[in-house]
This record gives sequence, structure tokens and C-alpha cells, in this order.
Amino acid sequence: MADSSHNHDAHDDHGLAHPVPLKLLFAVFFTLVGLTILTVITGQMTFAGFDLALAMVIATCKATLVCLIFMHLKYDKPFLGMIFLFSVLFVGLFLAFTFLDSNEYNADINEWVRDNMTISQ
Amino acid sequence: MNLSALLRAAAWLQQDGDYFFPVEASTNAGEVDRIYYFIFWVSAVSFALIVGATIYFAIKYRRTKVGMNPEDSPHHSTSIEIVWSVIPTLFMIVMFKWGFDDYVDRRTPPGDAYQVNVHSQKWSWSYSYDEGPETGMGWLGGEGEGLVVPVNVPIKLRIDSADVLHSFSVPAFRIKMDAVPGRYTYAWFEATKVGEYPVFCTEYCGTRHSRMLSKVQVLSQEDFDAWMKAQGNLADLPPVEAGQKLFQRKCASCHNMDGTKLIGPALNGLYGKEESLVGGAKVTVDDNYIRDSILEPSAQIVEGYPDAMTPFAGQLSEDEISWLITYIKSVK
Amino acid sequence: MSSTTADAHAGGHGHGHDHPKHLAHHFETLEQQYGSGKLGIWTFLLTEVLFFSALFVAYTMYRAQYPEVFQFASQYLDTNLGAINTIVLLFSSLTVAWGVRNAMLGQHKMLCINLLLTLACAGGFMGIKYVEYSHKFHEGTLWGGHVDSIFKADPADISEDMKEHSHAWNGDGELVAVKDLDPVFRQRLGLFFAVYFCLTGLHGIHVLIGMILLTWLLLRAMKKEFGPDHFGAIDFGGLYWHLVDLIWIFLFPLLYLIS
Amino acid sequence: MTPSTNTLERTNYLNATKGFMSWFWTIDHKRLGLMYMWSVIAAFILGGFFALKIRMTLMPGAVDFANQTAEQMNAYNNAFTVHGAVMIFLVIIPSIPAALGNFVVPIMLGAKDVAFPRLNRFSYHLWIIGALLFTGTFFIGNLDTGWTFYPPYSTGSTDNTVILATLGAFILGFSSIFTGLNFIVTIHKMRPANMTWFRMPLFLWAIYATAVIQILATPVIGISLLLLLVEKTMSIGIFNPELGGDPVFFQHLFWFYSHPAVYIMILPGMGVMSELFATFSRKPIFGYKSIAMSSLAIALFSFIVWGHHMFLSGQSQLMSVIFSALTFSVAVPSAIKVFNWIATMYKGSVAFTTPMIYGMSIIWLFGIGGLTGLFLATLGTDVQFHDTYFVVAHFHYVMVGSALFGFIGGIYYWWPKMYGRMADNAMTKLAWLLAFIGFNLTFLPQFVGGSRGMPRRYAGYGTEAGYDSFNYWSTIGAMILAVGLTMALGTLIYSMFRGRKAPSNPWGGVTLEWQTPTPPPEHNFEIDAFPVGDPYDMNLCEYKGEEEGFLPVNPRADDPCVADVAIDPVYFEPESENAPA
Repeated sequence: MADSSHNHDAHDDHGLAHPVPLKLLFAVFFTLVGLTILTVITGQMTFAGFDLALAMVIATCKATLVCLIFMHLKYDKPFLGMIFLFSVLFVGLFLAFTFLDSNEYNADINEWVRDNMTISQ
Repeated sequence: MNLSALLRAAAWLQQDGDYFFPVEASTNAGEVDRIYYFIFWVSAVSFALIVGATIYFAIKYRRTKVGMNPEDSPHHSTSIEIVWSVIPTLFMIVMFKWGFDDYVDRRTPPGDAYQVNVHSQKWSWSYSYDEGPETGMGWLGGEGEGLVVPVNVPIKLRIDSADVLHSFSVPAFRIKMDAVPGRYTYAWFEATKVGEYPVFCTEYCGTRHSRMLSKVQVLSQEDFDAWMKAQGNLADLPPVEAGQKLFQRKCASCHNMDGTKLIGPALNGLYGKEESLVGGAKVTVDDNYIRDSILEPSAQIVEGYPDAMTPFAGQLSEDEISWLITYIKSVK
Repeated sequence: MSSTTADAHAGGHGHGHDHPKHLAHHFETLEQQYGSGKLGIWTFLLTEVLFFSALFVAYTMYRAQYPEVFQFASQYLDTNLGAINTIVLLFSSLTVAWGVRNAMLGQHKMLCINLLLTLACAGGFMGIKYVEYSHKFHEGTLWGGHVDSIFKADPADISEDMKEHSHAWNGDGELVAVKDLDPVFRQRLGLFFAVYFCLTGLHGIHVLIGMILLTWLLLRAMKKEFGPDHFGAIDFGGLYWHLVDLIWIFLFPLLYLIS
Repeated sequence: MTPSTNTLERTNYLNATKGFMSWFWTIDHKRLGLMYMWSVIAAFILGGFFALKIRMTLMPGAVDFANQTAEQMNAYNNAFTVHGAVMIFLVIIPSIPAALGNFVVPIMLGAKDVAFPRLNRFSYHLWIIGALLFTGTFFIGNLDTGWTFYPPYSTGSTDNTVILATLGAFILGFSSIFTGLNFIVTIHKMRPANMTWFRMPLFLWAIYATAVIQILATPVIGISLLLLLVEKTMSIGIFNPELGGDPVFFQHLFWFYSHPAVYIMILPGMGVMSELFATFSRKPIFGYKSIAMSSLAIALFSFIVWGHHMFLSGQSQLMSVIFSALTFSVAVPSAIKVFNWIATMYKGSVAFTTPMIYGMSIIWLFGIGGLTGLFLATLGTDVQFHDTYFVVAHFHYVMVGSALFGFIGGIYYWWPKMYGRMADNAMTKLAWLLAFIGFNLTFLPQFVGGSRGMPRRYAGYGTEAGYDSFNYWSTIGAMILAVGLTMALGTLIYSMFRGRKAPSNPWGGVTLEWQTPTPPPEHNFEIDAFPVGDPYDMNLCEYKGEEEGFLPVNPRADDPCVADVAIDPVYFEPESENAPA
């Protein structure tokens, strides 16, 4: 297998392998570490109400970086990326409906809690 | 036997009802029946069409000669696909809209509704009125009067549960709402006919789920006021009688007083006797044991009985417990 | 066996006799085999994402219902340990992605090193998680009814160890004394820890499964099994590992950074 | 005389290797399909036993209602729980995709096997482990939580059979996920070059849509059962109201999987229907594209409607209204499919073979099943029908009437290909008649009982309640249904040994599985290349007598099916003129 080791970045005749350039891997890693430190700092500070949203935006940036480069979705067929988006979409759908419903009937729970919790204390 | 008395009430509701539905005993019942019949006839016609077409095609184009090839016929036409997608959708929009209107009305009690609190626990219902006394459940076999309400008055039910999921369902009023522990759920109805209507539990809740029956007694306004005044408070009754009424409401769905095992042990003549608990410990039945078993039943389970009693901690006041103890002591 | 023209997609290969080494019998070509593996692993990753979905929904629902509980209880998590863990996992993602590159280029020695590094990071991650968990078990901040046990204490006599490990004292904000927490919320503190242990516990189990997978890949890599035309296993193992990292990327801010 | 294309005497996948180990450790999709089929049938008999136990308990007069003991009630609660759980998790979800799908999909694609054969075997072994766990609950206690395992009852003081049952369902979930994953990759990657997506048989579209649901929905039941297990063993408080948990949240988790699961059950049945109606009307299916697209539409819409199981469970008014509106969206694609099947029979040449009779009776059964769903989707009427026998009758019409009858129809349709024997005679049609009459007699009375408020899951109703006549006729019907189904099974087993030997294409189907000898060789096709045209162009083969069945009109020289009928070979070019535009 001696010959295959030196044709490093050149495209192989087999057409299967698309190695990601090393520099890009390291660049992505350092960006991710940077974003982690950023999210820890902003996590400590309190923004009026949108600190959860900010944390999620940073996390989504990190996630897309990992997906595109580390999981080389950028080089693969778009259908694979679509599969992943599909799963996130379905989680979002499930989250939205259940959260909407829970928000609606919280009032009934709180009313019951006010009536009953004080007795059991 | 009270058992048949209650269930005859269930059968009674059938005489006035039509083939599909029990008697229309609430303002809303007629509306539900009309929606039902609309959907019923739309479905019946479309069912007849599809089954008729299948049978007709099957007979007309049956394969008389073995290996017979069919005549030429189109095997795609977008226009017919659109037609038989749009028409069902139109019917469904009407169904949805009508059902939606009735449901919104079902879920929003009128402002002036008279509130009654419905409490459910493993295998019995009980009702309490904000200003009146807590009445027993019309448990089958028990003398409880069930949910007593005046006629032609909107009644708002605040439903809660002490242990597992139950569901308060009165077929004659076409109402149903689950009892979820840890929160309130609401339903309302306005009875239009005086009489007795059975209440079923329609959310599976364990061994005696099929016996968690009760009834709604609809009285005229005068009878209701008379009944309410006659109830009075438990506190005015002698302790043994108060204990006995309370026992009917809270305990009779699992404990008998005639020596036979129901779910829990029979409690007559139990006071002073020695009981062997799961795990071999022995305990004599005294005031403290009865109190602890009421508040924290799972701590001391008698040998040979399921650990299925609902803890009453926080649901019975001190004197209610003492009435129960005096009543249990009194029955030999 | 006449080779018919209809069989265009068989590519340049003849049939049967000169079968490429790594091609399974029911596949026609290497592309088809690799493509099937890739589609298979991505579909599996889809099921993993949905597997975690319920816990993220539970988190959102209960945080919206009892925000005070989440804010109060999350003070008992050590953000520094969480941040270190995140960076450890990101580094392991880098090494496994690098390993996949090595496999594609047939650099066997570097591949083994990278797999070893990934395994080491995974071990480190589990080690830090063990520290966090043992601290919580020791302090009694667990799920359900157990939480109430430790919270009866006065803030004055809370142990030094607890102060050192909970980020409430690493510098900012003094801890709300549990006494004046609304009694309803005191009984619900266990809910936050239930969601915390479910999320991090399930993620931890997936890290363990990943470690077993990586060890199996390492053994095969030592036998120089992977090369430019047969690196599927490493690629798919790497994708699974990246997903485990992805879930932690979302999990870390949600649990550790509630301000 | 044995038809030329029958290989029962020659080597085929059945006799290629012998012995229990060669079957248990096989990775051949055909053998796995057969093992799935017989295991599913065995589980069905177990579930059927409990169904009869339920009906016997409810027979008026069978049990003294006034003095019914707690043990009798617990026995009844156990019966309906195990009936529900076994029938759903063990029988109807794996039945068509895993049993028929495993056998037929690779051959229909002209492939040697599914994409991941070892994974296929692993999912069968998972099925066995799941089945053992479920049967384990019979010995260690009394599982009586209903197949829905709703907390707080299931996580409360019931015995720990719930732990065993949830573990079993959890493992069966993975068996279903791996089957779905296998089919998605197989259908994407192993199609022959000229079989484009719209030249695939519709059974493959249905299996593809089912696989999409399987991989999107089943993980959620996995995590919900895991949470239930953790709640039951360590009471973490996530569903326990006292500790802040929310029982309605479990219902959301449960039904997010369980509604798409009912489409996992029905979609493959629809796939079988499309094949039956095309083959036995001997004309191309009507509206191919709209049937294919409605399979996908059902798969996607099934994920946005789960709340209609929870209209009265404490779900908020807003969400109930949203879910009710969305639920109607699922009805439209199902209706389109039924209309297209009926249109296929128009000007066809309809053969009254056993599979086709099952197929046509499904129009009746699925008609009632689908239309009664409208009452449950409409908010107004659902208040009266929720948790009554109306719901029980509705879902039995859709599950037993359409999915199970589809499964039996599919078995009769591919039976010649599986065992090389014909099973299509007067006895099989009589068995259908008994099953059809018995089924309708069992469940039609339950509709009326349900609308009169007869609650479900009751261990007894007492004579005065007025439901006796419904229970009486329903029990009689259940007995007839049991006789009919047992007879159907008998005719199948009988034909395995004494059935007439089947040619490779007894029905005149044009999909690829009819162009290989019966029973097929171990790697499905003895020739490497095979013609792939329009899957429903019926005049690609013609009837050559009762014994030889249907043979290709343009046979190919090296096609073993017609090795001794040598006519000049004509090949199908991928873009040949008779491939449709």
C-alpha cells in the first residue's frame, strides 16, 4: 500500500474519498473553542429575556460548523443534509405543539397548586 | 339491591333516546346529535357509493374467459383526482366548523354557572358544593345521592383527582372530561329534564374502573333548595353518624363492613384485633394505626392485600379522621 | 454468462470473478456500498436526534412552567467543569475528523494516533462527568423527592465542598437561601435535577457506546484494514461521534448557563 | 405435472441449506421474511386468545356481575392490556413491512438482498427478545395498565410487570427502526438503473413511506418508555404530579409515536391493495402518481395530528382545535387511494381469486373504518365517543379490517412465490366469508353501544345498563371471526404440502418478483440482467394455460423461466418505446 500514502491531497481514482484539508479542520476547531468561551461569558451576563435565545444562536452556529466541515456535509450529496434538517424540523414541530399546549393549561395547574400545596405543607 | 336501582337508571335513559343516542337531557345534547346525523348521512352516502361501485365494476368487468384482456381505458386523469380530493375536503370543512363551534361552547362555561367540585379517587366520585356540604357519591350500593343539581341552571364542574387519571362522563348530557391529578379540569352542562342519569368513569384507572359509577340527580329548583337545606353540615351530626356518612363517601369503594374482602380488608370488628403486615411485623389495630393507615397507607400494608390505597394526607381534616375512627370502632 | 448491455450500471467491472476485496456480495459497486452505508448512518443519526427530542421538550416545558426552579437549582452545577467538558469533546471531534482524513489517505499510523486521542478525550469527558455526578450524589442534589433532604440547611452552614463546586460562589451572586424559596418550588427542585440527570445520563451512555465503537475501530485500524477504497467504518464511526458532540453542544448552554 | 418454472425439486432458497441453525442465523431476506411471518402469526394467535377471553368475560351472564371479585376484574384488565400490547407491538407493526416486505422488496427491486442483511437478521432477533419479554409478564404478575401505560397509574402502585413490558416494547421499537432503515437504504440505493422512482411498484412506495414513519416516530416511543421505566424504578418525578411532573406530557410523548404508528400499520396494507387491484384487473393501476404521492402525504401528515387522541385529556382548547383541523388533512389522501383502486377496476378483467376477494372486502372495511374516523376527528361528536366502544370499533375496522386483511391478502398473493404451491380454492374463499361475516358482526354492534355511552375497558356492564344485546352479538361475531381466521391458516398450511405446484407467474403480475422461478433461488435471480419496464404494463405477459400460468410475451434467451421455449430474444433497452413517458 506504499504508493497510496504519498498521493495525499490529489483526488483518488476510486472517487470515494474526499479528504477535508487539514488547515480547515484546525480552523474550525479553534472557532468552536472560541464560540464556547463566548457562550460561557455571555451565559454569565443577564440580557433582558433573550439570553436563552442568544445561547441557542451560538450553539446553532457551532452545530452548523461541525455538520458542514467535521461531518463533511458540504461535500456530500445534499440529500444527506436534508435528512438531518428533516430530523431537526420534526423535533421543532413536536416541541412547538407540546410547548404550546403546556403553556395553555399551566393556569389550571397553578390554580390547583395554590389550593392544595398550602394545605400539605 | 341498589346496584340494579342505579343501573336501571342507565337503562331508563335509553327509552327516551333514539337508536343511536341516550336521552337528550342537556341543552347541548341536541346539537351533538345533529352533528352526528350530518356526518352519519354524508358517510352513509359515500359508503354506499364506493361499495356499490366496487360491486358493480367487479360484476360488470369480471374475468369471464380465463386470460381475457381488458379493453383500453385511461389510467390517469388529473381532473378526476382533483374532483375527488376537493369534494371530500369541502364536506370535512363543514364537519370541522360545526364541531368546532359546539366544542368551544362546551369548553367555556357561562359566567353565572353554579360551581360544583367533582373529586375522583380510585374507584369513587364525590362532590362538594362551595357553600353546601360535601355529598357522597352515588356509588353503586352506597346510599350517596350523587351529584344533585337543579334543572335549567348551568352547572360548572371543577374536576380534580386524588391519585390517577379518571374521567367524568355523563352520556345523557353528552359531556366528558378527564380528571387529571395535580390540576383542575372544567366541564359544564345545563340539565333540561328532571331525573337520574348515570355517570361513568371513562379513563382506565385500575381494578374497579368498571365499578366507578355514580349518578346525577336533576331536581326542580324547589326540591334542590329543600335538599340543600336538609343536608346541613357533618359537624352537626353525632360522630358515629358523621363517620358513617364520611365512610360511604371516601372508603366504601374499597372496604366493606360485612366481613367480605373487596379491595382492602373488611373493617367491621377490626378494632383491637392483631393484624400481620407484609414483611411479618404484627400490629394491633388502635387509633394510631387507623390514623396512619388513612394518611400513609403504603407504610403498613396488611398481608395478602394490594398496596393500592390512595394516601389521604392533606385531604381529610383532623375531626374528619376522628369521626372515621369512632365509626370504625363502633361497628362490630 | 453473456454480459448484456442492459446491465449498464455495472461499471467497468466484469461479474463475479475479479470481485474487489471489500465489496459485499449483494452490492454491485464500491460506490453503491459506500453510498448505502452513508445513507444508513445518516438515517440512524436522524433517529438519535429524535431519541433526544423528548428530553429537550421536557426541558423547555418544565423550564417555562417553573423558571424559578431552573434558575435556583442550576446554581448547583459547576459551569467550569461543563466548559472544560465541552472543549474536551470538541477536541475529540477534531481528532476523529482528522482520523477519517487519515483513513481516506491510508495514513495508518496517524489514524491509530487520532483514534487513541479521541478515546482519551472520551475517557476524560466521562471522568469529569464522574466528578460532577459523585459530587451531586454526595451532596444529595438528586431527582424527585430526594432533593428536599439537603435543602433544609441554612445557607450559613453549607459545606465548603458544596461552595467550591457550585458556580453560585465562584465569584458572582450569593445563593438565594432555600428557606425563603416558595414552598411550591422547594417541592419541585427535583424536577430540574430529573431533567439534568436524564439529559446528561443518556448523553453519557451514548459517549460510552461511542468509546466501545472507537475501540473496535482502533483494533481494526491497527491491522491496517482501512485505506482509500475501504474507510466506510471509520467515516460512520466518526459521524456518530460528531453527533454525540453536537448534542452536548446544545446541552451545555441549556443546563449550565441559566442566568 | 410440475410447471417448468417451478423449482420445488431443484435447489431453491428453501432447500439450499438445511437445519435450524441455517434458518436462525440466515441473512437471506426471504427466509427472514418467512420467519417473521410465522412468528407474527404465532403472536396473533396469542393475541387472539386474549381477545376471545375479553369477549367471553363480557358475554352477558358469563360472569355474575353483582359479585364479581377483584381477581376476576384484574384478570379482565390483564386480558385487554396484553391483547392490545401483543397485537400492536408484536403483530400488526411488523406484519406487512417485516414479513411480506422483507420477502418481496429486494426481489421487486431485482436486488440480491436488502442493503444491510446482518442488520435485518438483528432486527428479527430483537423481535424475538421483545416477544419473550412480553410473554415473561404472564409469569411474574398481572400487567393491567392498558397498552398505553399511562402514568400515574402505570408508574404508581402497579406491580413491576410494567417494567418488563416497557423493556419489551423498547426493544421492539428498535427492531422496527432497523427494518425501516434497511428499507429506506435499499429502495434508495439498490434499484436497477432504469427503475426510476415513478417506475417502481406501488408496494415499494408504501413500504418507503412506512419506513420514513418508522424512523421518524419510533425513537420517540423509545425515549418515552425509557422515561417511564426511570420514573417507575427511581420515581424521578417527571410524570408525577406531586413532584411537579405532568401526566399529560406523557400522553403527548406517547401519541406523537402512536398515531404515526397506526399509519405504519395501514400504509403497507394499502401497498398490497394497489398490487392486488392492478394484477387482478389486468390493467395498469389508475392514478399511479397520485397513489404514490398520497402514500408520502399520509406519512408526513401523520405527524401533525396526534392530539386528536387527547381532546378530553386536559389538553388545552387551542391545541384541541388545531389538532382537529389538521386531522382532516389525513383523511383526504386515504380517500384518494380508495377512489383510485375502484377506478382501476373500471373496464378491467376482474379475477375473483382469494387475494382479490380480500382486497375488495377491504374497500368495505376500510370504508367504514375511515368514515367513522370523521366522527372522532370532529370535536363536537368526539366528546360523546371518546373512550367508548365507538372508538374500539373504529380502530378495529381500520386495523383488523384493513391492515390485517391486507396482510392475509398479501400472504395469499405471494404464497405461490414463497412455497411454490397454489392456495386459491373454494376453502380459502369460504374462510374469507366466515372471517368477513364474523368481523362485521363483532364490531358493528359496538358502534351503537359506543354512541350510547358504553365505556371501554369495563370488566362488566350489568344487565340493567342496556348494553347486553351489543355484547351478546359481538361475542358471537368474535367466535365466527376466530373460526374464519383459523380456517384461513389451515388452508395455507394444507397447501404447503398438498397444494397444486405453482408456476413462476400464476396471477399475471408484471412486477419483477413474478419473473423469477418459484420458489426463487437463493440470490433471487439466476440471470444478472432483467427487463424493467412499466410495473403495471399488463400485456408484458400472457396467459399460457392453467398450469404454466403467465409467461413473458418477449421471453429472453437465457431467461430460465422459459429456457425450453426458445423464441428470438428481444431485449428491453432502458429507453425503449413501451416505457411510459
